[in-house]
Amino acid sequence: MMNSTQLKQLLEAALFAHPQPLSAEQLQQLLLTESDASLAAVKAALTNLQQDYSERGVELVKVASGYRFQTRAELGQRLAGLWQEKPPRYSQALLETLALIVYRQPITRGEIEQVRGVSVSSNIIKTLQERNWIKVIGVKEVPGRPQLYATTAEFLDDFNLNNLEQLPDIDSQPAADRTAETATNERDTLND
Amino acid sequence: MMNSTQLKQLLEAALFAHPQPLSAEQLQQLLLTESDASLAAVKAALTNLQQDYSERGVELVKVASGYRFQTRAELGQRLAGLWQEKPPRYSQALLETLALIVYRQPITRGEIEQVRGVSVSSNIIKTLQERNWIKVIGVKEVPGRPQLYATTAEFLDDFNLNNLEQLPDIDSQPAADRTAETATNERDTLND
Amino acid sequence: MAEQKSLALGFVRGEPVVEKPEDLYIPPDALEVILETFSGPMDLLLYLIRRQKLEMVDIPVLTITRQYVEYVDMMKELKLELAADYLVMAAMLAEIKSRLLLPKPPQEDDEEEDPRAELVRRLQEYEAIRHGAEYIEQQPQVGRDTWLSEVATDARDYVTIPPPAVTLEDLTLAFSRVLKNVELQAHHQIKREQLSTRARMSHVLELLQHQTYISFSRLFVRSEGRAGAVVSFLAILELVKESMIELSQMEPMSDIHIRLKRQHDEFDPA
Repeated sequence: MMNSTQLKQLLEAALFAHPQPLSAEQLQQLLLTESDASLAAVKAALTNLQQDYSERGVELVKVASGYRFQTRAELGQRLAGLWQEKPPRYSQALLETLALIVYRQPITRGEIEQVRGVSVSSNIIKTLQERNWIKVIGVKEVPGRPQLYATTAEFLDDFNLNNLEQLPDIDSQPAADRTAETATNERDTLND
Repeated sequence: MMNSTQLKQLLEAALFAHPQPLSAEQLQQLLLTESDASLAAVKAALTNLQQDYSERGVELVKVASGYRFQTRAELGQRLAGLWQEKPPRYSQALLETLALIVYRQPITRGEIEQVRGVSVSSNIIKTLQERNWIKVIGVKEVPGRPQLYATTAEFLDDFNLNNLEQLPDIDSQPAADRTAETATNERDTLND
Repeated sequence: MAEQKSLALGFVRGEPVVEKPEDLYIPPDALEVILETFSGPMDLLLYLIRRQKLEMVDIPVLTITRQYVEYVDMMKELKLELAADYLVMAAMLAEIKSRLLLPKPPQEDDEEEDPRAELVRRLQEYEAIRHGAEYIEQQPQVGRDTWLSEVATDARDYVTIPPPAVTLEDLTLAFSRVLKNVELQAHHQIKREQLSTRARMSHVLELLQHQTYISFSRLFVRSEGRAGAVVSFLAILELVKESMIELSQMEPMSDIHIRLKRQHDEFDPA
């Protein structure tokens, strides 16, 4: 049996060194034997580590595919000085396309175009696929059998999300019955 | 002027995120203005950080080109589990070659090639010899004096066998009269 | 809108409607930049509505259509690439407008949908997605706001790749495959000895690696019984036949010696 300090040190080192997030289960399987520490002990150590780093320059966060250490978002602007390259800025068209895939998945290209009122450039889809944010998860059984797009775990990871539900809701619209009332007004106006 | 906690957080984040070591001077130039903190303050903060991490899974060390975080040396062996790969699989050609050596030993490379209908790559023989599963136990007194391969004791150990007789007997040659035919072929070969 | 200095052409829901928004009086090249910032016709339409602080459901289609067409005309003049998509929207707006202007036929069916309803739905959906895009944009992003730790480690030095595992089953399957293959090409034969004979052949050859001669009788071990003797005998015959060993006997009935066959034999050939 490992003592809790040893366990914490091992998990800490693993999470700092590993390039991808690691789940509690992966950490247990890859680093420990049954006799070293239970999964519950691993989870407790992770919570403990999160507290240790709550006031530091890096924090231990849980994203879709597991735990990872990352620099605090508040430091982002200052830290940007470390890199020659500026982070990419995405066009409104790309962000709207991504938003449609995020909020309305699974969705076809035609459906995206329908909402945006404009054709989707292949570059946008290519960029999103290259970033590994979206993937084809099947085809829609309608004429032409268009591909259906959905988001990936990497999208969640890259946007610091555990799951899609963490994004704010966009569907809390005012009641639909206002349309009828307005229609009357409009007709009045036209008669002016 | 940055307070010392802010400064420490910024340096900590930079050193964790930057793939190469950073010197105190680089940190000062890349991240800070003159009014934020002096070089002396940066150096003091780095010393302070080294103390913070003296008992953790990662440590802040000074190497030739600057400071960097690295996993504690004692943990290296355990952490290797993170990069452990699944063993590769052997090719069909290798397995068939091994099977022929097992079931038809002592056998020459030419005989293996004759049965399999393709040449046996030197790599396969080398791999099998490196695993210590086969060895040369003599040469066949035919033109070219080819080496004769047989299995080793280590082969038996690795396959949990006491002796070769424990291997399942696979012989699909049913008709006895085929032996006569074989004998003829064999004699032809010998007369070469 | 109250501080609009342009001439109000009319009033919609108590608000002045101006002929052209102020920002239309800007140099063409700057205008081009502005027009290009619209991500599509829905974006432009939403902008026109929002700029007048109108509720989505209160769209004054006449005004909006006119303004929209003005923008599209400018885009055409500037030969902006997206014009085609904007024209589709212009046509849709024109259609809604004409349906609104038609006198409403008397009918019992009050359920008939407002011609604007579909447009309103589309605008609402588009606006929702705009919000979604904003939320996504605001999320802390790896590589923009946060960076992942890249701590040096010597752990990789300790990684050893285990050699591939082979099971007995892999082996027997491979051998069956070979046999099947051989049967398909009938002219190749593999000999029919039992594995025990082949193993004994290896054993004999191995013994001869360490000593020049072995005595024939040494290969027959009492504890192996009759079966063992048969195996040894078959192995020796096979080795002789495959010219791997040769037998010699000094005089009749004396012990037979086994040695590796040599190419240039100083003995009498058997």
